[in-house]
Amino acid sequence: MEFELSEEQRLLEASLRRLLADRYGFDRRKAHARTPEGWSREVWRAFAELGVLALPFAEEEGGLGGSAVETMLVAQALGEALVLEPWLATVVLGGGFLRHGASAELRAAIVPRLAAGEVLLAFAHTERGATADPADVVTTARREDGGWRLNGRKTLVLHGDVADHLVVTARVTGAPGEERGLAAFLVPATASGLARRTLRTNDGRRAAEIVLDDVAVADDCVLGEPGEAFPLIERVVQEAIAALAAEAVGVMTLAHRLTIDYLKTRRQFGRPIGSFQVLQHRATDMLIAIEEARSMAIWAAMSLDEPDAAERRRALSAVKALIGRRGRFVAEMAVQLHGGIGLTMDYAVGHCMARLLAIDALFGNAAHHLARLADGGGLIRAA
Amino acid sequence: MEFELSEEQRLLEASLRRLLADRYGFDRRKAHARTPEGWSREVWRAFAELGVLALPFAEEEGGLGGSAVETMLVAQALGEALVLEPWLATVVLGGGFLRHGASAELRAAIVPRLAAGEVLLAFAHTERGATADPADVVTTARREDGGWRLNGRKTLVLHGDVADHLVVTARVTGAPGEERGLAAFLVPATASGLARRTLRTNDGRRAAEIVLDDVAVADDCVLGEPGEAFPLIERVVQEAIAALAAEAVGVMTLAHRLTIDYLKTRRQFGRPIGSFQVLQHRATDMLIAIEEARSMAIWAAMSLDEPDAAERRRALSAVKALIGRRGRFVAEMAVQLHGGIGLTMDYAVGHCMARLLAIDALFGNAAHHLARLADGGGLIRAA
Amino acid sequence: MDLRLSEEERRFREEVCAFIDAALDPATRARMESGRLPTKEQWVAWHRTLAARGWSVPDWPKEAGGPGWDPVRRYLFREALQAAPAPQPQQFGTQMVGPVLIAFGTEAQKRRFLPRIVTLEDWWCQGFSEPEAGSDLASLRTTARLEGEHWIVTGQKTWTTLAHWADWMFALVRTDPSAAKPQEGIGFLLIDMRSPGITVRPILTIDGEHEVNEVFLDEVRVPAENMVGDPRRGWDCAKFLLSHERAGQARVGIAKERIRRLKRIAAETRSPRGRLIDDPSFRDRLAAIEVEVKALEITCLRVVAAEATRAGDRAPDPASSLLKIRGSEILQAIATLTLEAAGEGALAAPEAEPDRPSNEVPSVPDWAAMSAPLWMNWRKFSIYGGTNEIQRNIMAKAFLGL
Amino acid sequence: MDLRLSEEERRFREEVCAFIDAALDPATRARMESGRLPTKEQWVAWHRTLAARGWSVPDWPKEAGGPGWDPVRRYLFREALQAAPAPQPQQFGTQMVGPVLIAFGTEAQKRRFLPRIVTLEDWWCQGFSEPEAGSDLASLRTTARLEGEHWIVTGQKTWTTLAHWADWMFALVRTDPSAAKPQEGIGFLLIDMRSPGITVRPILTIDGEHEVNEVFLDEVRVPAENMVGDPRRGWDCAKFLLSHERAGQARVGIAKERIRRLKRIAAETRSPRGRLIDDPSFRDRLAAIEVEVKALEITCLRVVAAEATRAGDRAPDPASSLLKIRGSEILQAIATLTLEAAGEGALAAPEAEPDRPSNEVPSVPDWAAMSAPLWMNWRKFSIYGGTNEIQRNIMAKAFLGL
Repeated sequence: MEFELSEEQRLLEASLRRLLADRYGFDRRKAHARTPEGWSREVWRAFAELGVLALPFAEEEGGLGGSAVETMLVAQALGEALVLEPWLATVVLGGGFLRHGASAELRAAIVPRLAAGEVLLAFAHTERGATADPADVVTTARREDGGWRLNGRKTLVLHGDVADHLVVTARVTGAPGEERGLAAFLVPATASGLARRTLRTNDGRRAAEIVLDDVAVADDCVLGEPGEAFPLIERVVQEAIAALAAEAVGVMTLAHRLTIDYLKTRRQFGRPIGSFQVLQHRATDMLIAIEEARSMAIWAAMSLDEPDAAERRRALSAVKALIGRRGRFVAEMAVQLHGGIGLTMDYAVGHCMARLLAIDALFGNAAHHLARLADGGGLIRAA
Repeated sequence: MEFELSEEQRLLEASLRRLLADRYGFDRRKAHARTPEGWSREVWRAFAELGVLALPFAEEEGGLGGSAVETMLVAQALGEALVLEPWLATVVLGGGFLRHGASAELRAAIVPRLAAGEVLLAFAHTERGATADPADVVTTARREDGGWRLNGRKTLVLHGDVADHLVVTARVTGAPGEERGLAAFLVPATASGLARRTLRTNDGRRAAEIVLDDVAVADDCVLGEPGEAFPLIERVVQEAIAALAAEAVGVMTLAHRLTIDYLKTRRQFGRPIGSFQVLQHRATDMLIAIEEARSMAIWAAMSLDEPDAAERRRALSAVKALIGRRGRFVAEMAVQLHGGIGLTMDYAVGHCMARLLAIDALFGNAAHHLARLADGGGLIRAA
Repeated sequence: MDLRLSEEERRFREEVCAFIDAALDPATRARMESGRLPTKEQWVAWHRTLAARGWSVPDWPKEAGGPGWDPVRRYLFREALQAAPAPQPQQFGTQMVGPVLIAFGTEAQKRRFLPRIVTLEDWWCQGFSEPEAGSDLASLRTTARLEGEHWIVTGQKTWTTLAHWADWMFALVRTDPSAAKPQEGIGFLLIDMRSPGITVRPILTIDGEHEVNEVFLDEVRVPAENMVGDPRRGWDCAKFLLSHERAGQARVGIAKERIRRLKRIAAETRSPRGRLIDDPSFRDRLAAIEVEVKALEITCLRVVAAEATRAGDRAPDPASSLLKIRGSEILQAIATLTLEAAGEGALAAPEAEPDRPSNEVPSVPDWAAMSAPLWMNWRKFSIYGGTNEIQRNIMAKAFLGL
Repeated sequence: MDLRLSEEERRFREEVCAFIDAALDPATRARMESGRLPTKEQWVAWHRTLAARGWSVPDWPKEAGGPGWDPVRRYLFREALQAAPAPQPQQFGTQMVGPVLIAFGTEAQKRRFLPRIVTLEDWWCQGFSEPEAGSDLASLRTTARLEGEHWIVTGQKTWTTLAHWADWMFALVRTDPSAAKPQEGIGFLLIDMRSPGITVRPILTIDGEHEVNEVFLDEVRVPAENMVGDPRRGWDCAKFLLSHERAGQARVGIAKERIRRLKRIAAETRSPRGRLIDDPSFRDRLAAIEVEVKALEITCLRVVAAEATRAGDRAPDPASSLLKIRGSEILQAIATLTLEAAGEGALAAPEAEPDRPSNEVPSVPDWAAMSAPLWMNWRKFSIYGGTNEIQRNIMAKAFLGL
């Protein structure tokens, strides 16, 4: 057992945090949020220059060979600055499919440009009325003329409004909910028959609804094995959950720091409100929640290497359940201790709350994962 | 809607409270608890003299014609003094079967002696491994020689060690869990074939395990309609739940009062611990819980008159669920605010905790009743 | 002692429900049901519908133009509106400044303002909170100095609900900065929102709504006749107002309406265990809240019945103090359960409004899209009007002597 | 950064588990599993079994007779005992007075006492708490005055765990009532429990157990050589002792063992929804606790790994402070779920003890009968060793600067 960060990991974290401190103050973030896309291309280029976008890819493909621990450090730093840029969609989700499911040719064509900040990806998976079960897919892929034809409708595609390529999941055979029969494709956003409509999300970001009307996809854009893509999809979703867990720790840390500052400066009844014991204990409970979340984010990163699929699934469900609940708790407390100001657009705490709710909602919320975990026997074996 | 107590009700409450204040201080109670039976015959006679035992019975039968509201007032006062005497077993449970299920002859034979404190009753219903569903009865009643033969084993019969007569439930037909097929009998404790063994309960009271080995019961000891006794059993259990709810309010009130006293007198770090805001809020949350419990105890008393059986069942389940949870909460807080002393035999708060756990356990705990309520559609209709 | 409604009370409730059912505009009802604030037009129209029936000022005595209802009827009326759901009569006039004027106002003030409250000719807003004085009103900074026949008011109010719709504001202003105690030397002043020197600046909340505002007052001239009562004893008016009608703070009717709605939603929502309503875990959590709502409702009825029997005696009662605390906690618990039911749908911002349809079919149902904004918005219930922490401080002092 | 156990660590754990499995008396295991304290005989026998294997003082360095394990191994060893479940090495000697003697004792004290701790020849108890000094040790009243070669000790200790089994007590005594600060002038004294003037009076707890005592000291003569360190700086010993080994306070192994047991119970218990283990509502609540146990376990491992890498640096870490708080809350939640599973069975007092069978078949299973006593007993986890409220005060000050 070993718990220290390496020198390289420390360096990466420090330089990213420096960049965000310089360029991502809350006022700048507000300006980014007001643009039509809701984020800044300039910041994105700065991420590219720092290597944040190349990080998880193999060195021989133009990446930096970072592990899940590096992704965790990045996600936490991005969370602590409430970063709006499409890192999760492009690097973790899109990049995850490239790393685990793309042919060498496809990777060679996309990864260097992604790392350079020139290509944006998005994960077109969720469908209207679907549960968070990753196999709950109705969209179809039909074999035709030596290629594939996609038909269906995807929604809540994070940053699907700007993505250059979409990872589209579809069903080759079987019924919705079945793990067998799924496939994934990398589809150019400009493909004929693909229409998109921008949606807004409750955390002030953008997503898209995508309609696929007999969209033709060539074989070289297939990700994984058609009909057998479920493990690929599940793995990428698990990596996203691990990243979200770390991001949540960052967001909670920001909410807590702002709260402590407020408790020390805001005065009521002639003294700083931080001198009231009840508020001190609430702030302590926030700290406890954050440390629990931090432990789970670390465990999530470690668990991605777990070879037993059922074990890994249970672990990530446990992580997501805890992160969702503790995130909500920290948001509640931060707002309660701030009073009205914590609920306003002009102050960061409310945005922490909105983001923590969004993180809970993504890829199955706490209730969903708790039920999955419970029905799967829990974490601790009876005998 | 009308919410005041009548003059008579106030008078009853005041005289019972005076009796308890005079005769039932915690040191006296300790002495009663140390006797083999675990309670005081002398106090019981005093209850009889005051009319507490006669209260719910009709005036023409030697009772005082009290309603559910009077029972509520008595139960609350008894709870607030942590009274050990077999009032619930004899007056509410046994008395309930007499009132709702006994023939006029049987009532005439028993009620006056019960009211005088000369006869003790007990409810022999629970069986080993049974759920809290009142129809979960295996014990059989077989028709034979113009009478009945009872066979089976009952446990946790409250004060069954001293009862003169036992109300025994048994099954004439059907399978355990079925509402049809149940019967109830008033059986003398001295009946041939009836054996009993004293048990202790976790709240320091006595109960018994009863073995019925072909016990003969005559027709004039039948309560209700053989085979159709479920509604009778359910009604008496509901009256017991209403009484327990009121008793719980009394116990919680005592725990809270002791806690407030302690907070005002115990000093730490140079000041009374009641000056710490966190402890003030805990004490306030206890008060809130008690007021909620009080409301539910009132609602329980009112709901006993509800003619719709399903509605009444839902109401009493809601009451028991809330009482169980709030009782536990108040116990936890009282002990936490007292520290170690709250966990000792020599101090009343621990006994409040033990009694509140027992009240939760009796006739279906909070989890049981919540599930029953939830599966029955809850309290609020969707449309 | 009888908690059940009398035959007359039951008939009264039926009459109210039937009226609401017949008179409420479906668009207004749909908007209320979605969890949104009604539009100003919807609110005014509904208020006037109630006024035409004689019901827009349910708490006022007959002499002042009210229906003269007892506390039980007032409670039933309010709950029926919540259950519909329909807007309440606009509260700043009917429940706040109106009763203050009835108790403390001059005859001229009553004649001038009360009738316009009844019909919502004037929309009122409340100018109490300031940036440095939320729960701690004693540190109020907005000043009013008398110059001839006018008070000259300068300062800043904040969290002013619907000030952008308001015609008038009732405000606390510091008239005597040299008063011995900080609560003394405060006046209760009526300010025309169209007066020069007033600037209303929206505060957008994180759910995207514009409900509250900052109001800046820069040398605003207010006729001296608009002072209510003694200019140094406005604190009495404020205390009177804040202690008014506690049972309404429990919001039992809203809780019940939300639960009914959530049950309908859960019957149509898929979960890992089939329909959400069939998941015993969800059912237990919902039932636990229903039980708490019932405890709150009975507590409300106790308070209301006590008010009815002891009209004069307003001794504080722990039961009435817990209504606001538990009411807010319960609504927040319902919001959490609804948020969880929405699943990933909670991510999507609402697209169309129920009474203003768009051409697109929204990507997620409106209730799901609204679940996160409402969850966030409802955090306010444990904050405004004195945070739940302050409520507990007050209870510990008043009832426990701690 | 790698949270997983190394191959060596895994082998170590297997070795420990195999030893426990082979060496633990089934009656002792059954008693531990029932939730009861082991008998003194069982505890001593097991402690000596561990001593024979060289494992009875896992935290001690090799020089002092310990195995010289790193923090990871110490953690794994403790968890393996909890999982069995087996008694820990008796903690008052091995984890409390032993480390203090190693750090502060004279050579003579070490030679005299340490070997007897290793083999549990001496049973120790802790004399810190007094009626007026619980969490607030500064108001300690027991006095010790030097008369020639003896300290004369008078006062009262309370909550003294297992004093009735103890041969020795390590006690805080006030040696200098005139010291400037209340923490000064306190000595750390070793007292033979057979000394004249000592009276041990049992405190029965509400679960019917006799675990704690009052200890009265009336002019008890204690040889001066039994003072540990400076007679005025015993506070340093106490602080050292209290900061020792935080990871153990989380009791993760106990939580896991209790959850395993509850799952086995739930598979055999009927509920309104079939077997209790099949009720999704129960399952969700249990799973939620399992998730919290996992978060606590990982936090423990973080603390242990940090101890391992930064042996010298003992800077306080929020992670280590939350272990006791969350550990107690989690065990209490498990106790509640077990209590609920017991249903009406929770009413019955336990009849027989698992290692002392009676002739009667008990009317309810022992686990159900024990559920209420254990629930009550486990309330102590959030009280002793500094209440959770005091833990939170400390955290707010140390980590938040509030």
